[in-house]
This record gives sequence, structure tokens and C-alpha cells, in this order.
Amino acid sequence: MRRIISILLLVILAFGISLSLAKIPFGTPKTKVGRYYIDEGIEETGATNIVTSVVVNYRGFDTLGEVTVLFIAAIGLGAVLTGSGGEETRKKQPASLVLYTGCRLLFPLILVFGTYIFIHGHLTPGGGFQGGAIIASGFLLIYLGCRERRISQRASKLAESLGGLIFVVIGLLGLVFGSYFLLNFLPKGTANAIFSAGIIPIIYIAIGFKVGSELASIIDNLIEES
Amino acid sequence: MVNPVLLIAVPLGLAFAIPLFALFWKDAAKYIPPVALGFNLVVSLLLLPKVLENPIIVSVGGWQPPFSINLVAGPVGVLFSTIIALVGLLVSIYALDYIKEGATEKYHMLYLLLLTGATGVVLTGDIFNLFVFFEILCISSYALVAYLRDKAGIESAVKYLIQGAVGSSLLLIGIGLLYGQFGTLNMADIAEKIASASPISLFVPMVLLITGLGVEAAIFPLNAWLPDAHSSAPSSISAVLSGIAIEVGLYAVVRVIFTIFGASSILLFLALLGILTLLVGEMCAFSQNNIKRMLAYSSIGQIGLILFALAIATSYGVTGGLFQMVSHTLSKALLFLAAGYMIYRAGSLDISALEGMGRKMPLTCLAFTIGAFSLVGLPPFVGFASKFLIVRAALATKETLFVVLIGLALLGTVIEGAYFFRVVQVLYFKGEKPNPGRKEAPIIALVPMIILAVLIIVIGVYPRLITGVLNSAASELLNRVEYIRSVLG
Amino acid sequence: MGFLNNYIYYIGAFGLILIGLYTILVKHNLIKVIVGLGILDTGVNLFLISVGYITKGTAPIFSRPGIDSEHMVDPVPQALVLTAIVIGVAVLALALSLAIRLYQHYGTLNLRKIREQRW
Amino acid sequence: MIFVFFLILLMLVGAVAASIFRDLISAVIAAALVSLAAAILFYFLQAPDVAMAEAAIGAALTTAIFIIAIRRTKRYEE
Repeated sequence: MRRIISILLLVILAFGISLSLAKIPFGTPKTKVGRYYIDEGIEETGATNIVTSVVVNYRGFDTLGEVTVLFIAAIGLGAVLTGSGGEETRKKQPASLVLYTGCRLLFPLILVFGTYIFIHGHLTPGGGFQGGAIIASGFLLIYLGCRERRISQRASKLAESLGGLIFVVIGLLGLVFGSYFLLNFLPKGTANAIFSAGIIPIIYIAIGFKVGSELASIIDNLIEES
Repeated sequence: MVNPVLLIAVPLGLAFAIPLFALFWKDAAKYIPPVALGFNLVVSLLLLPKVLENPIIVSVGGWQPPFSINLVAGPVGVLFSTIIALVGLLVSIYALDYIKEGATEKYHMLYLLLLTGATGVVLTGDIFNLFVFFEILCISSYALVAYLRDKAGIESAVKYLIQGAVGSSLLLIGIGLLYGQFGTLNMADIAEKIASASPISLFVPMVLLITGLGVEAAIFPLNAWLPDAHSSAPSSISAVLSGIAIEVGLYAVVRVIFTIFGASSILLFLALLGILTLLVGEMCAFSQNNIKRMLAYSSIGQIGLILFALAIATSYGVTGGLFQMVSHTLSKALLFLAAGYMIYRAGSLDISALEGMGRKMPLTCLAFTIGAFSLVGLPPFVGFASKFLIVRAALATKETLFVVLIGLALLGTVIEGAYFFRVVQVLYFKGEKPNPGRKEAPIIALVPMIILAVLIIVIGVYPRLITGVLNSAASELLNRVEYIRSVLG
Repeated sequence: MGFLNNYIYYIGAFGLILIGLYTILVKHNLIKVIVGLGILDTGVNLFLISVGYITKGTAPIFSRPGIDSEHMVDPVPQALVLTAIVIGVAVLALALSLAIRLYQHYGTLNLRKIREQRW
Repeated sequence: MIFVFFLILLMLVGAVAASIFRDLISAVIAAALVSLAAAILFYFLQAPDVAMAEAAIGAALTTAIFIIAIRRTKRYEE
């Protein structure tokens, strides 16, 4: 019964959406906002990766909200799982030597790669979120390979907190210098150089640390069994 | 000049900073939310006289709309942000003593972020930004509903999360369809271009947006999560969820209907839906023995009434709807706060366990009674003024349908009166005579309750204190041409 | 075939959305429902990106000077999807933590069996 | 083009599989396959940033947290 009702609902939904989709043909240019960003983006923000300039600068407020969402998830997960576990104990047997050595060898490489991704966010594909996720997967590897290791909760909390604060403070500095929140008030520099694009790399580095530490603390909280 | 962006940026910054402060000041998490919300209250009150003359439009990042996100601090936005900050401040003071167990630091952070999300939703002028702030509001409420980590809390949080997540996905599809057709995300810009689009291709995004936002606003078929979630959260959180979160959801629905789509064709449907929501809510509330579930169902009923008033879509009607929102926020917050300590002292959620509480905790019970009478709509409390305005608006339309519907709404009010009087009767006139010894709620929890009760009486006696703001808020909602002009210039 | 060529991405995206919704509506197991949420999210993201695509477009990155900007795809949906992906993973993580707690309380993840609270 | 057809087919099959498998670990792996295929499609749609994010977050991290959660609960659907 439930199945039939659900399928009926879904058919109605699909039909409705297909009506609406007829107005949105695939593959044709249609937006003036996107066009504006492509034409003016380099000059106005100094970032050669237009997606980055949209994410961090034109729509930076969304990104602030998004970082907050991840922050909430990390806190909420901690609040829900506090004092859980107990009866379930993870097998304490250590990982095999190959895994152990491999993880220890790979971990710094992954960290360097993640950092590279978010430092070059304004030039090449990638940025704070991708870099942060890569760093978090490095920590995941450590949990799998070196089972007795834990990242310090304190350090990850501090990184989260500082990353978020830097983002907000830079936004407020824009308000001070030019009466707009998140104004790109630093010199833009020459395009395609690493020191360019004003506040974009700074914010992306802050996001990278914040996202990396938040995802790592999410994994840490889920794995923990103490 | 005071910038509305501070209302969002400062609380966010303070919330991020809590772990840093906690390094050298252990109680930082407890005291930062009242500070941040007090700041918001001051800023909102400073903005209020200015925006009554002209809405303040600020763009983030320095580009003119539609090329960047903008905040629209009009009468509606600032009215809501004032109320959010006021009720948030009072509840955060209450929570200083009330929240003792669990990860209290996390509770206070999530609480502050929830209210920041709500402020963002009411101020933003960009549809995707609205989605993001809506997610902040929703996700922090999922986590807070589960805060006590008992069976009921986790189960209702799971239900709430699943329904809320499906709702936000539908919302996102709707936003995608709108962006595909109009190539912009600015609400004023979409509203301007929407006149030239065919109705059929608009209907689907509209339904998706209303459904997505309606889950949080608890409109009738989408409100299965509400009674569980509101009754199993800590009482301070129930106060905020019932008093602020669903109102903000309803605000988003109304903003989408009035401003973006300017849809007058579905208003009738919404009015019917509102009355249906009201009747379902009040009937279920009537049959409850659990006091918090009763209050939660009563919230559904009130939301229905507000939706009905807004769907009348005359100046009177919208003013009445907004007034009812204000009065519901104040009264329901007061009810949940008072119920919180009554339950704590009685050790049970059953209404029958509250027998004789009127002698044990006189002030708390007095506060509860004031809230209940105001919600039912007795003079001289604020609920009377707002319900009176709605009745007058419905009669002024001179349409038979609306008159019939308001008759049904009054029937709902009678049911509401019946169950609230039953509780008040249990509080004062039942139970054994010998005085079991007074044990009043602590003073820090009584102060917010008393302030709310005083506000309810003062606004009830002098409704003119806020009708000016409500009138200009109603005209902002109804006049979409003016909205478009003020944003796009 | 032309129709398929034009709409294949939309078909893929809405196929995912419908399968995800079906899983959420019909399945009893909480983790299965969360998997459905993930599929739904992926479908929505794919839809948003295909809205911004331009035939024979290039990525909106000026990786070398003098690149043709005429055929760049719309950067806005990409920015939105970056946001949506992160929000999605946040919701999933929270949902999974609730699932763990639920299992500790009830010893089952079957949502039909967990019905303490009723109307 | 034919590769795109193949990927979309693979993605849909993966989604259906994720929906019907009784073994939750297999279902999660199938869902990861969906994410991975979607990431490649993002790349074809000229969205390298999103492709990276989807591959790193959607395919890798989400799968990991699912598996951790399943280890702490129950592996088979009843």
C-alpha cells in the first residue's frame, strides 16, 4: 500500500518537473549573472578560477553560512554521541605492518597535497572545501592504520574556532575599510600569481583548516568508543 | 550608521569564538549567547525607526544586487529580528540555570547558532542564501531536539531530520528550476522577471518551494514531526522552536508566495489549509494528557490561524497575522518556560501530576496562566488584540467563505479555551489541601518569565505600541512592486 | 536519439532523485533511508550543474592568458553545488550519529518497530 | 558521448542496487559508486571544482562515515 502511494506521488512529481524542465533546455546559455562573473571576475577579484571568486567573494556570505552548517554538524554530533559506546569495544589488535608503515608514509604526503589544493584555490580547481576534505581523509587513514593515535581534540577545536574567526574578522574588516561586509579590500595583484586575489586565498586557507579539522573531528567522534 | 549585517556576523563570530574563550574562562559558553543576543536586540531596536521610513538594503561584498547577496532590512525583517533577539535573550537567561546536564557548552553554541540562522532567514534577500540560513536553523534544531539523548528525543530528532532533509532537497530543486528559468537568485530580480514567464512552468517551482519551506512551518500534511520534536526537546528549546522556528518557516513561505510569485490564485487554498491545520491541531491538543505535547499541538493550531490570517491578503489580514505571530511567540515561549520548571518539580509530564502546583509555585503558575489566557484570546492580554484583528479582517472581506472559515477558527478557539482551562483548573483547584511547601523556580528563571508576562499584558492593553510597525510590515509584504524597486533601484 | 542526447543528464539527475525519494519513503531501515538521502542529494547536485552547462563549454577557469571566455559554463551553479555538497555531508553525519544512538536505545534500526510516540 | 551514457546507466544501476541490497555495507558501496560516477559526470560538465569536492567528500568521506556507523550498529537489514 505504502509502496503504491509512494510510486504514485513520485510519478506526479516527475511529471510536474518534466513540465517545468521544458523551459530549461540543456546546454544553452541563459544567465546574465554568470556572464557578468566571467567577464568581470578577474578584474574585480583577481582570481583566475571564477568558481572560487564566486564562492569566496561574490557569494561569500553563503560560504560563511555553509562553514557554519558544518560547524553545527560537528558540535551536534559531539553532543549526541557524548558518553556513548561503553559496551562495544573495538578490537585492539594493531594493524598489519604493511598498513601501519604505508599509513605513516602516506599521511604527510596527503597533508601536503591537501594544503596545496587549498592554497592554490584561486588559480586552479580546488579550494578550501576540497583541500579540507583531503586533509580529513588523511586523518581517516591514521585512524585505520595507527589505531592508538588520536588527534588532539583541543587542537582541532582551536583550528575550527580560529578558522571561523578569521573568516568573520576579515568580513568585518571589509565593513571597516569600505562599508561592505566581505569587501575584497586587499590589493588584487597580478592574475595567476600565488599572491593575488586579495582576501580570497586567506579566506580559503581559513576554510581549509576549518573544514579539515571539522571533518576530522566528526570522524573522531564517530569512531571513538571510550 | 548601524549595518544590518552585524546582526548575523557578530553572533556567528562569537559562536565561533566560544571554544577560544573557553580556554581561559570556563563559563564562557554560558554567558556568550545572552551577550550576543543582547547586542542583536540593541542593534535591531536602533534600526527599527530608520527602516520604518526606508528599508535598508546592504549588499555583501560591495557589488550591487543581483550580482551579490544582499540583505533587506525592511519593517518585516527588523520586526522579526527584534522578536528573535528579545525572546532569544530571555530564553538564554532562563537556560543559564535550566540546562545542567549533558554537554552544556555544546548546547549553548547550538542555541546561539539556531537563532543566528533564524535572523539570517528573515533578513536575506537572496533565495539560495535563504536556503543556507534555513539549513543552519534546521540542522541546529535537529541536534538540539536530540540534546537530552533519551529515547524520545533521539526518535523524534530522527523523524524531524528525515522530513526536514527531504524538504530541503525539494527546496533546492525548486531553486534550481527558478535559476534555470531566470538566471538569477536575487528574490527581487526573480520577482521582476516572473511576470513574463508562463504560469505552468512557475507552478512546479512554487509547489516545491512551498513544500520545502512548509515542512519547517508545520503546515498541515507536513507537520508529523512537530508534536514529537517539540515535546521531547528540553523546555527552553521547545520555547524557541515553537516561538521562533516555525514562525520563521511561515515567514519564508509567505515571503515566497507574496514577494517572489505574487500568487493570488493559491491564497484561497492556503486559507483552507490554514483552517484545516488549526482544527487538526486543536483537536489533537484537546485529547493530550502530556502537557508538552498539548502545547506542541496548540502551536500547530496557532500556525493554522496565522496562515489563515495571512492568506486573507488584505492589509488588515496580514497585519492581524503578523500580530498573531508576535502574540503566539510571546505566549508560547512563556508557556513552555513555565512548564519547564513545573515538569522539573513534578517529575512527570502528565497534566494530572501538576495538581496543586498553584500553591507550590505561585509565580510560575501565574505566568503559565497568563500565557494560557493570552493564547486563548482573553482580554486584556495580547492574544485578544491579535485575534480580534483577525476576526475583523475576515469580516471586512465580506466574502461568505472567509466568514464561514473564521467561524470555524472561533470554534477552534473554543476548543483551545477548553483544554487550557482544564490545565489551569488542575493547577489551582485540585489536589490535597495541606500545603506541600513552596518550591518556586529559581530567580534567574523567573525574571524572563515575568518580563514576558509583563510584555503580554502591556502590549495587550496598548496594542498601539506595535501596530505601527505591524502596519508597515504588512504593506511591505503586500506591495511587491515597491519591494522590487527598493532592492533593484 | 537527439532527445536522449539533449536530456540524458536531466534523466540521470531525476532518476537519482526519484530513486532516492523512493528509498526514503519505502524502506524501513534507518541507515537505508540515510543512503537514500545521500542519493537524493547527489541527484539534486547533478541537476544543478547540468542547468549551468553550455554545449561545448569550457570550465570557468582562466588557466592561461587569452583563453576564450565566450564558451565558459555558468560558474554560479558550481558555487551553489559546492555549498550543497558540504551541507549534505553535514546532514548525513548528524543523521548517522542519531542512528548510532537509536540503535543503542532500541537495539534495532527498523523504523516501523520504533514507535514509542503516537498522535 | 557513449561513455556518458554508460556512466549514467552505471549510476542509475548503482542507485537501484543501493536501494535493494539487504547487506548495508554493499548498499553503501553501491552508493559510493553513484557518487564516483557523478563526480566523473561533473568533470564532463566542465565543473572540475565540484568533481573534486564530490570525489573527496561524497565518495570517500561519506562512505567512510557510513561504514563506521554500520560497524557500530547492525550490518544486515531486517
